[in-house]
Amino acid sequence: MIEAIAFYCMAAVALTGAVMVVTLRNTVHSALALGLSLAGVAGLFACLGADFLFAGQLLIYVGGIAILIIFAVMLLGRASNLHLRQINQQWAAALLVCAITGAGLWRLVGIFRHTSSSAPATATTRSIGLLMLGDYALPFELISLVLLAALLGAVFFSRKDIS
Amino acid sequence: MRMLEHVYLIPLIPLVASFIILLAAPEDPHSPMPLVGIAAIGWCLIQSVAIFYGAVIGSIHIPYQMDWSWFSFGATIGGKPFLYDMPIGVLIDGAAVVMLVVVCLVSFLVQVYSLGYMHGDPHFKRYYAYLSFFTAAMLGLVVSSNLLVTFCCWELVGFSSYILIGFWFERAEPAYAAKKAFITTKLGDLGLYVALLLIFSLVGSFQIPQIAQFVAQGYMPAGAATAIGLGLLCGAAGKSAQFPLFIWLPDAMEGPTPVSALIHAATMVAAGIYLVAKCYFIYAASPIAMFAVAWAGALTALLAATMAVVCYDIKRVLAFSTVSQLGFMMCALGCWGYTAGLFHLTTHAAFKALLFLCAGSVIHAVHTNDMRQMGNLSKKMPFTALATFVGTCAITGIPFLSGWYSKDMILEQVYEYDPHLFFILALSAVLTAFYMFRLVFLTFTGTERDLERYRHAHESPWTMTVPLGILAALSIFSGAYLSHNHLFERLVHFDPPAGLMPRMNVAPPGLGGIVFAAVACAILFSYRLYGRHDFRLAEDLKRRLAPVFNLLERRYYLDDSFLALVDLGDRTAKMAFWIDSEVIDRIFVDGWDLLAQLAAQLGQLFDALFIDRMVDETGGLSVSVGGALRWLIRRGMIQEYLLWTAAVLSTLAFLIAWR
Amino acid sequence: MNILSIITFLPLVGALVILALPKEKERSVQIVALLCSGLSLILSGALFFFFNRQTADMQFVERMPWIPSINVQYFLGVDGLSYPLILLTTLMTFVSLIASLNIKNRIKEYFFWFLILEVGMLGVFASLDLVLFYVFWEITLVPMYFLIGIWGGPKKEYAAIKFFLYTLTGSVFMLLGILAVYFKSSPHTFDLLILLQSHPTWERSFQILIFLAFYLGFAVKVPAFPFHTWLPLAHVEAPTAVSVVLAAVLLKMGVYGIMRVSYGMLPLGFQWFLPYLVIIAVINIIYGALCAMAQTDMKKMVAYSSINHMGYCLLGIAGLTVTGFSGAVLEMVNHGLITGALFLLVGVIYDRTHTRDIGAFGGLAAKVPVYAGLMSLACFASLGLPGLAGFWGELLCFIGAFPRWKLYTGVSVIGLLVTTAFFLRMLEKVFLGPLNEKWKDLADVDARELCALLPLVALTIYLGIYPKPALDLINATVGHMAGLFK
Amino acid sequence: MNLSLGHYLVLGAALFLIGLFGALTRRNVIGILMSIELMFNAANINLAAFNHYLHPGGVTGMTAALFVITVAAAEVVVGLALVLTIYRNSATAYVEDFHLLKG
Repeated sequence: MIEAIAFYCMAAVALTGAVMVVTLRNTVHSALALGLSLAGVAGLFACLGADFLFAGQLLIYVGGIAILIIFAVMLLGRASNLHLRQINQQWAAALLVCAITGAGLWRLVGIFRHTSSSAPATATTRSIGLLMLGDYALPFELISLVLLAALLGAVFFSRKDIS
Repeated sequence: MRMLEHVYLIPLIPLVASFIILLAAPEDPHSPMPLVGIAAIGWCLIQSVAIFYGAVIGSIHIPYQMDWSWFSFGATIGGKPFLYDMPIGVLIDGAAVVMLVVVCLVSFLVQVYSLGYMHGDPHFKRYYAYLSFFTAAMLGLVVSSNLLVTFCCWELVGFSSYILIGFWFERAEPAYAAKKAFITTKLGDLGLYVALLLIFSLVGSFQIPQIAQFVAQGYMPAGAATAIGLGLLCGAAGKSAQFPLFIWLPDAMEGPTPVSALIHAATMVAAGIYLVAKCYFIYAASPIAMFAVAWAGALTALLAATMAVVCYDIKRVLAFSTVSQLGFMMCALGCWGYTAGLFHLTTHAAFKALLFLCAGSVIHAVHTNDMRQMGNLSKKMPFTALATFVGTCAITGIPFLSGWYSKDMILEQVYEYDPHLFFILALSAVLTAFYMFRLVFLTFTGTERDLERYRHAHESPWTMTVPLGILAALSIFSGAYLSHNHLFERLVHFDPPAGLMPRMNVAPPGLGGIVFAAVACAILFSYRLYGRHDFRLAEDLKRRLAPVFNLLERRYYLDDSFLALVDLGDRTAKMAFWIDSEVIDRIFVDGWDLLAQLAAQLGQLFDALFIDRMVDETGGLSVSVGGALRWLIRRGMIQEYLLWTAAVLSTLAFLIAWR
Repeated sequence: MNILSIITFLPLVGALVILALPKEKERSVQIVALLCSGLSLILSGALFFFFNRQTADMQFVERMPWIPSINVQYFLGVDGLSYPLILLTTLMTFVSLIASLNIKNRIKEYFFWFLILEVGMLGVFASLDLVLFYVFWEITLVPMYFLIGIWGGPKKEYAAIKFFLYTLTGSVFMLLGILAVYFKSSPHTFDLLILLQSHPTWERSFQILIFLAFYLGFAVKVPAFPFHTWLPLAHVEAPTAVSVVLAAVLLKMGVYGIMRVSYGMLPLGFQWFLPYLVIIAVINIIYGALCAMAQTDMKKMVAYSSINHMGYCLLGIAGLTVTGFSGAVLEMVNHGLITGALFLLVGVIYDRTHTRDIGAFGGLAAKVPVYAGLMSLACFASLGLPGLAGFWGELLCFIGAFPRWKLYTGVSVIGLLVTTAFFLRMLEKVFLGPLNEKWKDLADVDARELCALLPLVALTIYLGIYPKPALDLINATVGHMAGLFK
Repeated sequence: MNLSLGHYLVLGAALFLIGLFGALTRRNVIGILMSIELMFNAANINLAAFNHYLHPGGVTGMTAALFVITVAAAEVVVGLALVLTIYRNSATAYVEDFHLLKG
């Protein structure tokens, strides 16, 4: 029972945040709402018993990415002018596309409607660590390379003297 | 008999000579190469005369046939497939024997004559190559036993005619005339082509004896025989310049005059007559085709004769006269006068070649074709004048000259078959006398009308006058020789199948006398109009009959009709191309565009309806529609691409999920 | 390694060698290209002496599994239908390569693509497995696209993309057809020889449907009305040698496909389509000739005359007789030679004057007699003068079509007249009449051009006088093909 | 009331759709980036949920989610750097004003 309440709360947080992200005019508010939504997702991870993921989500997403975005928005300054429309003119078509996708997904989700689990949640950190340094060692190394490349790229792009 | 075993060499040797002349030596106005051509045709002439002589004395048995395998292709006749072995071979019958002599003789004389006439022409050598090539093709046409090979040679003589008419291609008129001649004859050849297809689809062979046998055994349906006969007539009308396809022949006079003598008077234009004669068994099986031949010939004879009356160009008068005489021959063939037609062909070859070569001699002397600038030339060139006079008498039918024998034969035959045709031909004969003597009077008698030209006029060199002399002798004596003891008739005759003889009237005695009297009147009338120094009467007559003269000078508007036809063809072509580039191409190229636009319109409509439901107060329909329009036509927008991608993917996902 | 494989893939070897050569060694590139295609020509010519003329079976067969899981084979072989075309392909490619020696820019790529194109064309004619056939068919597309798109005239991009889209659209339908017959046959197979035997079990409606799919693919290539509008543009924009190959070989792929695949594999569908095919043929003949008559651009005129000549082929096929089939094959070969020569000749004058406008010339015969002679010969051959090759193909097509389609054949004979008219008009305007002073320094054909032209001209004359060598190759096969409807 | 896998999946789908809508409609580039982050998160929820329900005791799905988070971080870093650069050059952050892809 308590799990259900937690789930619904977290879900509400995540969805509300998400809706705010795409609808709010002010980009700063949007970015803040993103942080909220990401935190909600983190809560959902916790509900699923993914402790390491929960921590990672909070640290990287809420603590890192969301903040980074807020910084960026503030750096842009004037770009977030509020008098402009923030939604473009193809919203109707986009809505249609979303509806179609939703219909498709609905059907797929229906397959798992009654799949439930009775297994208790266990600590996962150790297993993840073993996996990453064991079977997934190569992807692990590669993703670190990707991160390095992204870092270098970001530094390169944001240099002042680039024209 | 041995002679005939190598008769296939007769067309081949001039062919080889032609290529030797063309390729073996550089272009040179004084090249000795023409002698090769003359030697080749001389050899052919000796052979042909020997064959003719052998056939006359009976030491050579005709018809003689010899075939070689050429190539084979699969064919199906009446549902039965077989491998048709196309033969190439020779078939020497009486007509072919005579034609061989005619072609070789005229060709030989013309080549000798050209030594003088074309002397110093920059393309002297090439001229001889072309002449030899023409002779080869023409001889091939004569001796071939295979109708398809005949057709091939038929086209090749047309091709030689094209290159020879256009020999002086630096001027625009010969180039145009060459093209016109080829296309007009090609128009007739279409009929011939279809006739050949029809023959093969029925008989399964192109061999003339086999086709004849097929007809003789009565397998040939009457309708098919008529169709084939008419098709052949089309081809013959093109080549032999019959109504209404004779328009090319007067223009063909742009070529060198010896060429006109050889190709457009004596030999090639007779090919049509020869073809009809060669396929006479088909006409024998179809009265309708026969009737068409007769009337085409008669009409041509009359129309051409009337046009010659008003013409002042010496070569064109002769051209019209040729057309008219060919009409005589055609008409004779159409009246069961097989022998008469070919007899006239033979005699005509001699005197018409003579007349053309005389005209060439005159043109060589005064450098103009216009008879109004000549006059009194008999003083300057007596030999030419005499030869012309002989030729004129022959063509007019003065008794005991060659033309008299053949023309008399035709008129009698035609009267027996159909008196209406006889009157038309008789009228043409009278007109012939009139315009031929008009030519003689205008050119050689009266006063010199262009002193400058008159002063420069001179008699031609011996290379030109000797052929004239030989031809003049032939024009005088050949008729008598050939009709002596029915020599020609024994050699060249057609035996109609039993029970197919047509109705016959009996020609009244003295028919020839009446015609001759009329001819004599015409000559006197011609003398009255043109024989003396003043032409006031002629001018007066011309003024009174202005509309008629106009009609004749415009050649019955047939040339204009031809031009209109060409114009029509051009317009059709332009229209076809317009359709091609503006309609068909558009349908396929712009079709996709159109489809895309249509889809866009539909999408817009859908959007309008969709948005109509969904739009909030502030948005407003117009803004949304405008927006929809804008996103339909904008380009380069990332989100638009994204949207399309998403749309496709989501649709796919939807389809997969709900399958 | 079978002889056919060697012939087909020799140019590929050449292409790879060229790829390995450095860009600057232009002379070596040209030599390698000529060597490989020349060798291919010699080998295919040598087959002429080993070719069995008595049998309709496939000869020089090579067969091995390629993708066994779906029963695709590497299966090559020739008979009297494909062998003349292979010979034509190797000859025309070699001639075109000689004619391309004056290409100045991006030589390495040019010859590379040209050799790849030859591989594709040879493969189409030699392959007896539908997948292999399709692969080679598509292979020809890419080099052609680049050859037109890079070395072409002012509107080359448009022409190239149009060519590409048209043929691609057509071949997509063909692919559908191939898949359909694969799944229809049991056991599933792409083997053309087996498929040719299995049609009696297929119902008529299926055959009609599949016939249409194949026909779309082939008709674009032929090109049959109304899918022909890519052709004039592609020809006008393509460089000379590419035009030569395009007209001489690529168009033949369409007719070959119709004869080999559509007719042999789907006789009921073919029979159903026959009345339409003959109408299309007549339209091709007359309409193509009329469009050619309206042209002022020499190359475009020749291009439209190709449409006209392909109409004769279609007419011959529609006659459904052995004569018509012989005529169609013979016409393909002859048209290849003659139109190849015509395009080369147009290229010669374009190289010198940079114009192809018929009205821009006049009286050239006095200035360039050899060129004028060759051009006249090619034109007269094309308009069907007896004694030159073009006549026999046309005649056999007409003879073959006449028993079944008397009226249509009679009407299409008009095409001969129109063809005569426009060729003679072109000759008159370009070569006859007074010399246009602008071209008084025009040079006659040089040695390279003569080298390219002489084989074609010689063959045109030889086959015109003596068509037996060509017909002997064809007879047995077409006799067998025509027996299908007995 | 027991929670089933379906609940999580519906949530993930909803989050994904919201993100998709945003990515298609936001005019601001940063808005688009944020929407994409939302979609990543939706995917992560799914991964974690599948792992929990279909493979209890295992951690493969979570590991995958971790990788996704890392990639997302990298993406957002590079994306923001690009936005800043473009903004410095053209003083706009609106997608319509980016015509670099226009032919």
